[in-house]
Amino acid sequence: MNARPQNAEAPAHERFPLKPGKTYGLMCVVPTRTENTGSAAEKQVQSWPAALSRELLLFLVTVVALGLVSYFFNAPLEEPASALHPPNPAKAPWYFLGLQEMVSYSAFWGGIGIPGILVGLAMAAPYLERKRGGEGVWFHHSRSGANWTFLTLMTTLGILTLIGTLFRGENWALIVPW
Amino acid sequence: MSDHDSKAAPKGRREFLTLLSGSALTVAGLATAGASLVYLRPRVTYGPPSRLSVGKPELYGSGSQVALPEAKMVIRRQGNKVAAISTVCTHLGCTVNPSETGFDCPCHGSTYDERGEVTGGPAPKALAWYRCTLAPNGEIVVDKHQVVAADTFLEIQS
Amino acid sequence: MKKIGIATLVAAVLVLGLLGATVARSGTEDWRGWQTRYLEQWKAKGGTGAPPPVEVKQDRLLGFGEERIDRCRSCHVAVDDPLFKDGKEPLRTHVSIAPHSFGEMGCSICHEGDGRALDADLAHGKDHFWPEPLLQGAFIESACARCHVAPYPAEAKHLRRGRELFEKYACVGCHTVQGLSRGNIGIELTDIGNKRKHDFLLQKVEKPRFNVPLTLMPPFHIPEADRIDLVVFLKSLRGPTPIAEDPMERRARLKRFKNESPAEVEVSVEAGKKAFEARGCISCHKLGTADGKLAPDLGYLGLVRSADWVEAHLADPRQHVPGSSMPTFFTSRSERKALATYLTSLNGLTAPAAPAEQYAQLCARCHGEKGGGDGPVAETLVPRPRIFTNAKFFNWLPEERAYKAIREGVPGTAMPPFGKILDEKQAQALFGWVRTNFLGEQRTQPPVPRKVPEKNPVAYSAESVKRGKAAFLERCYGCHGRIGDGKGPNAPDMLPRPRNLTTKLFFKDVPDSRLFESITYGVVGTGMPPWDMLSEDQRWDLVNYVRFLSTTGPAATGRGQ
Amino acid sequence: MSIREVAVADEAGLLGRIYRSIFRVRPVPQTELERSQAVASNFFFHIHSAKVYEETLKFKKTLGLGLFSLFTFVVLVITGILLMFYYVPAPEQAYQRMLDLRGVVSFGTFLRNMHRWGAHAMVGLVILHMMRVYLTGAHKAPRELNWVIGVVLLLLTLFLSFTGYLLPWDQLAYWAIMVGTSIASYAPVVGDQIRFFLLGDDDVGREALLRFYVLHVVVLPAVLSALIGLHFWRIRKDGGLARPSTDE
Repeated sequence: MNARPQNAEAPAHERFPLKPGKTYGLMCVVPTRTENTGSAAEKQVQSWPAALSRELLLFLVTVVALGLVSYFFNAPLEEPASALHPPNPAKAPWYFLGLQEMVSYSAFWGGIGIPGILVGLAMAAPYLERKRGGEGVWFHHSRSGANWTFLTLMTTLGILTLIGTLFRGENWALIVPW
Repeated sequence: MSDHDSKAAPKGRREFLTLLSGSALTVAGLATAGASLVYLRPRVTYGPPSRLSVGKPELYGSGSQVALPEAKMVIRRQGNKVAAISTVCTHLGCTVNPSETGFDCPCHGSTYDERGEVTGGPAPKALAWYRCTLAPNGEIVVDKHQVVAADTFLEIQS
Repeated sequence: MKKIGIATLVAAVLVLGLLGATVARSGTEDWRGWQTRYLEQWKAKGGTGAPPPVEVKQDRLLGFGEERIDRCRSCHVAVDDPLFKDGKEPLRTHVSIAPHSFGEMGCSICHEGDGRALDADLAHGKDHFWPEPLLQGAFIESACARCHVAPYPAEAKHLRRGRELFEKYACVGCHTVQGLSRGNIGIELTDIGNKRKHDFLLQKVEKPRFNVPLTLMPPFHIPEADRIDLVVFLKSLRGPTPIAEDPMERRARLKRFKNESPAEVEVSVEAGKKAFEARGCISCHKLGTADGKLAPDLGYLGLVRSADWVEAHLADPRQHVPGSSMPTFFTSRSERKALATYLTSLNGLTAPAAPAEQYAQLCARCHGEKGGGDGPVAETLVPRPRIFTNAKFFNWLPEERAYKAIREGVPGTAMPPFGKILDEKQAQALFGWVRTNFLGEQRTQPPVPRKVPEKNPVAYSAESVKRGKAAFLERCYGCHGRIGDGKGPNAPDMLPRPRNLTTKLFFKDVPDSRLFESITYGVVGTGMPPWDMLSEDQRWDLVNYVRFLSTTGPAATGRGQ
Repeated sequence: MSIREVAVADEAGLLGRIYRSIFRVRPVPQTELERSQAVASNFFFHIHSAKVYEETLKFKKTLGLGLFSLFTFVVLVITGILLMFYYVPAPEQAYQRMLDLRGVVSFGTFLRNMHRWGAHAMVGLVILHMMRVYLTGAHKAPRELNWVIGVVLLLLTLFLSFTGYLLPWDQLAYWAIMVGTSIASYAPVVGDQIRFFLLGDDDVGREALLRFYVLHVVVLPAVLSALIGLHFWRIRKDGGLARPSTDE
């Protein structure tokens, strides 16, 4: 590029004269501040290192936590599978015990009906809740109705799972585990 | 991630911290890789063992040569001496057959004499002789990991 | 940023520490220690030759059925090293087991446990979940039968004796073991050794009801040494042996059983006596001084039962008493006749004069010395004997029914007719004695007059039975059981036990009016409550349903006391 | 490549040039430009935008649950691949392989523990993550699709954990799958067909083990990984993590 005195008043095409017969593209990142438009300024930071260092930390925490649990507690291994000796009670994995608990009341509704409705509701949730506002804020006051409905459903499922896991003994009878 | 370069001299506390974490993570990564390799190396195998007992010497009559096809070896007894000779062709690993003159390989026509020395064909070296020892219970133990010179016999008292 | 940096450093150090701890732990396994110790002692004891390397020592065994992997010798390194005769476990020479060899047989085929495990507790099957805990002492012999079929080797003394005891205690009467017996009252035991651990079997043989309160199996009073031998034999029953055998031969061998075609014998008292001894009747019954303490005294059978009755009873005890625990032995008709002849020849009893002695001789065995319904054989009897201390019941029971029961017996139960031993007066005196001695009070009030129709106004029909069944399943099954056999979920807690409603012999003599009465007013002194909240028709439907259950149909209608 | 990079590359020797051909920037980026490039030119970091809103970095905003789920999944993939080296999906062998892992394989117990507890943890973390998203209103427009993908990811996680549950072939596994698949058979009309399809037989057995194994190690992880990629890409396209609108 030829260095020559720049005239600040000159039009853009004269400050950066184009050579005829050559194609130009905008191909490099210029180190400068970017400005947000259309909304008030928000502080942005470089992903590296701000976000990535946090992510690395979370990864290490995950590994350490899983490692510690694995170091001190052994995974269960029961007797070899036998189709002839069902354990009493035979239980599904814990995350299905809420279902199993509901199935013990009504086979169809507990196992298929209610879970299906819940999944359907979950998928439809963002489309049903059309009013804007409250994004990114815990328990935003404008969404307390939705939040309470959601929490109630999750707590119910949690309690059912807890009952199925801890409070069901032989023949699926209610027991006290301690 | 926080990969460090030895050329970047640690300046100030932050760099030192980064360097320290980086080294710890590098060591941890290497140790994990090493441990994975240890994990992947089996401590027991389910094939025929390389160190195996072939029974008491009385099983083998003097002057006899008994083939043990599964163990891929022959046990040869001469008087009070016992030896184990491999029947794996040194060319490409086929199993050789004992013959009148020694051993013949069915795959590419290598031939060996009675001592296992190559007499013809593409085989590059002689058949291996394995170390035989007498276990405390009186059985002969052959260790396939220990190859000994030809004509190395185990003396047995009988 | 600084906080995150420090946290990252801490986490990284923790990861390193965790890795270090894991690696360190994997290097401290038991077997390494034992092998190191072995090598030290081996040198001290003057071992010659090349020392064995420190490694997992695995025996891969293909010769006996499925492939087995045993790593026991990783710790028990010295099993075949004669230098360690006085060593301590696990570094100890195994006693001679020639012609077996460790390399060929492995360890777990005899000792069980988990051959694959390298941790002592897991390897010895101490893990609650492991189905084959280590066999020790006499129990090791049960493994001989994995390969050796009966008759077992002479060295396996406990096993051989266990098999004899299996016949001596008449286990063969109830249980099927392919090739040995064909009883069908108890569960099949052909492969019980694969299903149950030996400590469970030991407990079951000692107290059969420890896990199932209503099982028919009575508690045999077997001395401990016999129990152990018996369990050695039971544990040895693992179905077909793993050794290859001609499939057709095996099938033939397993289908055959010891007394497939029972021998015909001469019908005589002598032959009957011989059969009586051979069949192990004394394991349960009493005769003279021999007493199995589980079943009635046969010393005066000729006075209470006919030869035909005895023969029929031997052919199928449950036609007289449903649910009886008396096994059906596979005998020939002539052997049954001989037994009946012998047993009915036992009639040399003359009734003692005093009621107290009569009671001691005739009643105490079932009803108990103190009338508590807990005589030595009471547990085995179905239904259980009456409890004489139950004042409420006996103050309500009409005296005539008691006298009748003594003289004529109670059909469908173990109560025999004592009519040939006690005359009417003696029976009355006996019951009077029972009343004064056990009830502790005289009959205070006469039975309250009750309004009970003579005839069932609801005709016995499919619809009525169906309605009765619906009411039954709603109200009665908790005690009487879903099929009316008296084994409902509440039954184990009740004394007297709920009535078995399927007993034809008992119910054919019970009139509808008595059934109706029991339903309406309950039975005092028992768990049966009054069901007067049911409509009268519903009660009659229930009566009809009981008729249906006991297969007595409408036949007994109208026949009264 | 910026001018400075070219200059650095030219200065370096052959090794330096090989290094520069792989890593475009200096090990520890010094300027904002280099930081942007560190993210934009790295294959693994490319999922990020070069800059993020500082507000969304706060731990209490997200509790890190999405990332915890992801990292647990990463741990599960790694331990799972290692475990595959010793596993045989056949009824006669599966359980014995478990015994071998416990007994004779170096670190076998530890890896199996990690995989097992990791699987439980992931189910829990994904559920918690979902709760976090809902309770902070992060599922609302324009992030509706990403929420739906998230629900699918939750179902996949459950199914992935469920298929893995059978593989040890012990009593716990066998009967849990028996019960779990029986729940599926309550679906009207097609219920029994679904169960038959899933188990490859009328009951849990050899075929079920093989099917669950293939689902567990190939099909489901592949689908899950693809959807995780989509999930992350959508985060960026939907304008980063949810934060209070500055228009208000």
